[in-house]
Amino acid sequence: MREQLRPTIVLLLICLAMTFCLALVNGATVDVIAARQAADASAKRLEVMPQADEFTELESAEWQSLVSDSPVTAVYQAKADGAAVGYVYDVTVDGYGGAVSLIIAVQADDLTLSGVRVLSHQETAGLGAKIVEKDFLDRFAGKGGPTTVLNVIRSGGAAGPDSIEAIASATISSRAVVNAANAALKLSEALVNGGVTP
Amino acid sequence: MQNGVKRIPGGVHPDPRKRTENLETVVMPLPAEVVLPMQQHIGAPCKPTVKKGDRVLVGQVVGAPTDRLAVPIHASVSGTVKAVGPRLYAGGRHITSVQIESDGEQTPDPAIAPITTRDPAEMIASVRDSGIVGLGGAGFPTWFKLTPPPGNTFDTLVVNGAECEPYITSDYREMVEDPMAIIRGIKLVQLMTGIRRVLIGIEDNKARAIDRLIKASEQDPEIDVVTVRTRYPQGGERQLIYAVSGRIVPAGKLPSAVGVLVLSVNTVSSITAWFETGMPLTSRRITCDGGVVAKPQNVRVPVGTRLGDVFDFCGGFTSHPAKVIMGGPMMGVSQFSLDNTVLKQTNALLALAPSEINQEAESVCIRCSRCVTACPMQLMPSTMNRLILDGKSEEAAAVWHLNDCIECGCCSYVCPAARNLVQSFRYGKAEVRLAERRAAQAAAAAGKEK
Amino acid sequence: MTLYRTLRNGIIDENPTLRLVLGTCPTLAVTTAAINGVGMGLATTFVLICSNILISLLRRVIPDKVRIPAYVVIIASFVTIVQLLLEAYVPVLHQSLGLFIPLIVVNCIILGRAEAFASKNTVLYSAVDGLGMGLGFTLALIAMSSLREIVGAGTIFGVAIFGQNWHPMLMVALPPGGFLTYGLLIGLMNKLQLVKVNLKTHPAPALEEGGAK
Amino acid sequence: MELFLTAGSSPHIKAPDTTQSIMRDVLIALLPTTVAGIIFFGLRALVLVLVSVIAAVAAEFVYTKLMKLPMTIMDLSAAVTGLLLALSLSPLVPWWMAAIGAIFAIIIAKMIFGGLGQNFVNPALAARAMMLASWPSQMATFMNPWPATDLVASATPLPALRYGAGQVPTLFESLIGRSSGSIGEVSVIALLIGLAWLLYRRIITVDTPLAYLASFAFFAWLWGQDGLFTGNVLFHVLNGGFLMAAIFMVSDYTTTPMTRLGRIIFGAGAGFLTMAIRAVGGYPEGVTYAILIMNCCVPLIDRAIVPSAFGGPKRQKKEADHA
Repeated sequence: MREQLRPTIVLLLICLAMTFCLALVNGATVDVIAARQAADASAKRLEVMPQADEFTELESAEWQSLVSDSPVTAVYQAKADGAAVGYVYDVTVDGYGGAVSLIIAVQADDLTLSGVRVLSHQETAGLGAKIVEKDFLDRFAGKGGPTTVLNVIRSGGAAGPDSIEAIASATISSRAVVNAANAALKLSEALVNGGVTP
Repeated sequence: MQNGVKRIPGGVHPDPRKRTENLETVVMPLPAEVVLPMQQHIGAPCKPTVKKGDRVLVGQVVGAPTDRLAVPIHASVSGTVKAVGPRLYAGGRHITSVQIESDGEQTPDPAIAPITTRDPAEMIASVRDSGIVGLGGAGFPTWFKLTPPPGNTFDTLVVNGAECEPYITSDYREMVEDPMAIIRGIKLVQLMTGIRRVLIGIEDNKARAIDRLIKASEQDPEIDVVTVRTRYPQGGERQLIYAVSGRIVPAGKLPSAVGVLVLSVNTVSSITAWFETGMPLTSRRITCDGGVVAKPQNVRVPVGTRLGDVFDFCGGFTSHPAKVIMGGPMMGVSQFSLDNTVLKQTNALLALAPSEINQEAESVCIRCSRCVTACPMQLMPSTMNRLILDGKSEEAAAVWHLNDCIECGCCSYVCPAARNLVQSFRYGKAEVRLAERRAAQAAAAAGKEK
Repeated sequence: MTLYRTLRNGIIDENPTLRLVLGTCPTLAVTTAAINGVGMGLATTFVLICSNILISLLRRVIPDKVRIPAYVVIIASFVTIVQLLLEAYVPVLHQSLGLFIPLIVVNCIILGRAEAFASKNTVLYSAVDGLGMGLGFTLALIAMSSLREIVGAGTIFGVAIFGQNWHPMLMVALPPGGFLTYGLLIGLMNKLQLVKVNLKTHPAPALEEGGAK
Repeated sequence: MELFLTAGSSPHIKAPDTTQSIMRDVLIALLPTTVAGIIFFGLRALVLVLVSVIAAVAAEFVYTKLMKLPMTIMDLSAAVTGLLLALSLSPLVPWWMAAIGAIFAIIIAKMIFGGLGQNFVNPALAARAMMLASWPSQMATFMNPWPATDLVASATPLPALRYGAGQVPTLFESLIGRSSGSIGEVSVIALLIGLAWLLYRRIITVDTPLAYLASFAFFAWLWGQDGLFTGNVLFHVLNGGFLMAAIFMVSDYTTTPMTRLGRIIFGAGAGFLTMAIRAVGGYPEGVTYAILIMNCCVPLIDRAIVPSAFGGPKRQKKEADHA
């Protein structure tokens, strides 16, 4: 009996001691982490919509009925000095190597794209991974407008007003970003028309 | 005449270089002395029956067989025994030899008389006394071959006239010069063994020999001349049997397993000579050729003649030979000294120029698989070579059939990397034999302990 | 064994990555950029030292029967601590190492050293062993990740070092390149070690009696 | 007594072919294709060929010197690897990429495994795969052959067929080499001249290429653009790297099985994989990966197939069935 008991008790004590240590560390870091995460998120939203100073998240019930099958996962209203200036969306689409998460901002007045940022992706290094580069993302700024659907053209192809030139040899990854932008544009139009005034 | 029924697998086609094929056989003048090693056959060595100073006559027995298989050795010249003692031969073995100084008379043994018996058993026994062995190469005693092993019967005699090795034409000259002797010999063999059907296999590049033998066998419906493709090793027993009859000798078995007896043309005509004259095998035809031989030709020489004497008779060397070979260039044994002597089974003596022999250094295997294609036994030479060099000879034998290798040399011949393939197989086989012997000894020892 | 030998053992002679071929999963996965190599290496070193010390301290207390669960609990706790600290104070590294930090728990180097060394040696030696093994791991990761970053991305610690006309060999940054680089490094290490062994343990053989000269 | 101490084990003679002469014949067989490539793509093709061959030979030279191994560059196998690599590249690939590729082929794919005869994958194809993974856009940009006016081609025939972008060449254009592609794969006629030379000189046997062709043609027909059994077999055979691979890659000695049956299995497998990648894989061209995958299977194939000796048990049974 004692032979069974001793190992059990020792293991239990070790577990308790380690749990106590973990609780201490967690207590010391939990606020820091939360604050940092919040700051990170708003910093990213600020990046795509620099003129805003306040972001409020919309209840999902407010927008989910407007569009079906949207890759949008969250919608934020952007305000500057209390006046609404646009929407910022969290979007997740399928890329070449898996899910691509983006933040996309749309201006409320003319429904054009204000900015696109990639949060996370698993695209091929050196090819699809180039979707995070400024050079590519800057191609989206100012595009869009009511009822516009952006299309993808091959690298080096002739560009129209509503077309985004793909990254060389990474058409699928490029198309993923464009799909995300189109989803954001479509939802913005629905939000404006649906009376959810920014 | 008919064409061969099957194409043998594998094989190679070396340059035939048969420069002596149209030259009449020349009888060489008597050498001053001959040396007769007591082992010129498969089986135990003979025991000398003469001592120094004895006078011997042509055809007299000088070596008596000591086991069931062996055949006697006869004096090939008349004269005086100069010495009896061990001599070093190619292969590194010392063999007791009888050295006879010729008196130039060539007096035959008075006991010699034609063999008159026609009783099969007595005939076969007399073939043993003739000292005849397979004259193609290995020297298997002929009388032993004539009796099928228990459980087997012969139904076909295959006469081997393929002679597929380069240079050699001694069988060819036999067929061209005295085809009737071969036919008469075949009939003697038929008498001894009761075989009816006879197939004479000849390669298709020997048109004259084919022609002569067809004419000679016109009266005998049981004898067929079969033309086979010119390809080395067409003259190998298994290969020839397959080519002329379509029968496959099972791996590890003798031709008798499929009812076939194989004799070379020279062996058959020696049987004729024995029965018609009673003179044992004391001389034979050999092809003396090679790039540095001044006068290549076929010569009839007494068994036991020094190699140097044969070469001298053929005009000597025009330059230093790179290799002296007894037998053909594919399977012959290279000789270290011209003092070695012509044996019963010697069919050729070659003195080759450097340009004629392989002098390339071994390089790495490039897995071209030419050896696999060339192997007439359908083995995997490169795989076995790798295993043997890795010390895994037993795996090579157990999985890759190393022991079925007939050592024809086709793999080494075609290898672009000049790898010593067949050479390694000889080594590997020896290793396997050694391992088996050790295992048997260990088993025996273990048995004793119990 | 001196303290110096213990330290050197981890870094060179029994380098966990290049000689013992342990911890290959993080080695292959995180070495796409030099900074990841440094981060992963140091995080592992921290866990290794802490767990070695604690296990060495408790080596007479922990019963043999439950030693593996006890080690795992200790290691897992330290890993979680590292993860929380990184997330709070070095979020950049936390993001890039992300998934691989929890995997330190099952990194066989740590459990291996706990079992093979810390459970049998004093606290000081265990700490030094942890430091040596950790540094060995870190150095190997730095070597490999620098190589892969320079060749595969044309940068080192994110700084471009080649001109505009250079197109880096992407493959080296991709998984197959990871295996290839790892193999080459192990091969190189073996080659160097082999030379050393030959000189040290096999001096010119003395001639046996009657041997040919 | 005069002694001949160069005595040795039989056989004493050897066929004239050597490793070097075989490699020389392969180089000769590649000559028409190389010349055609240089005519169609001009000086840049010549530069790539020279750089690749020189880099391959130099890499082997330096490696053997450094590792103190016997010098092997004279067996010409490094030159063959360098040339094969150059011929499998787009003429627009920068010269230094070809050089790195050739060095990779020799050092990583060949010498590290022990050199000629020991490498388990085809060095030229391994290098090509490495380059495809490293520089995908450069490796996938092709040019139109002389005398076309626009230099950079929009697409090679295979993507043209698969994605419907660009011009699909006519059969005649494929035959003489008027479509875009790698230096060595555009002229079918030049490749066939090379094949004829290899067969005439008995450097290769026809079994592997035929097995590859048969299996590839079947699956090309099976996996058609418009459903099963609608494929354009001739188009798939004549375009892309198939023919070059069928002649020069699947017949590579070192990386293909030793037995005829093994080689047929190898060819059939490679044919299936090539078409599988072309039809449903991530790339328009499947030759490189298909052959590399089959290369890896060669040790297994060679181990699995133990031919029965002449007169061995299996063989006897077979003959009995015939009779």
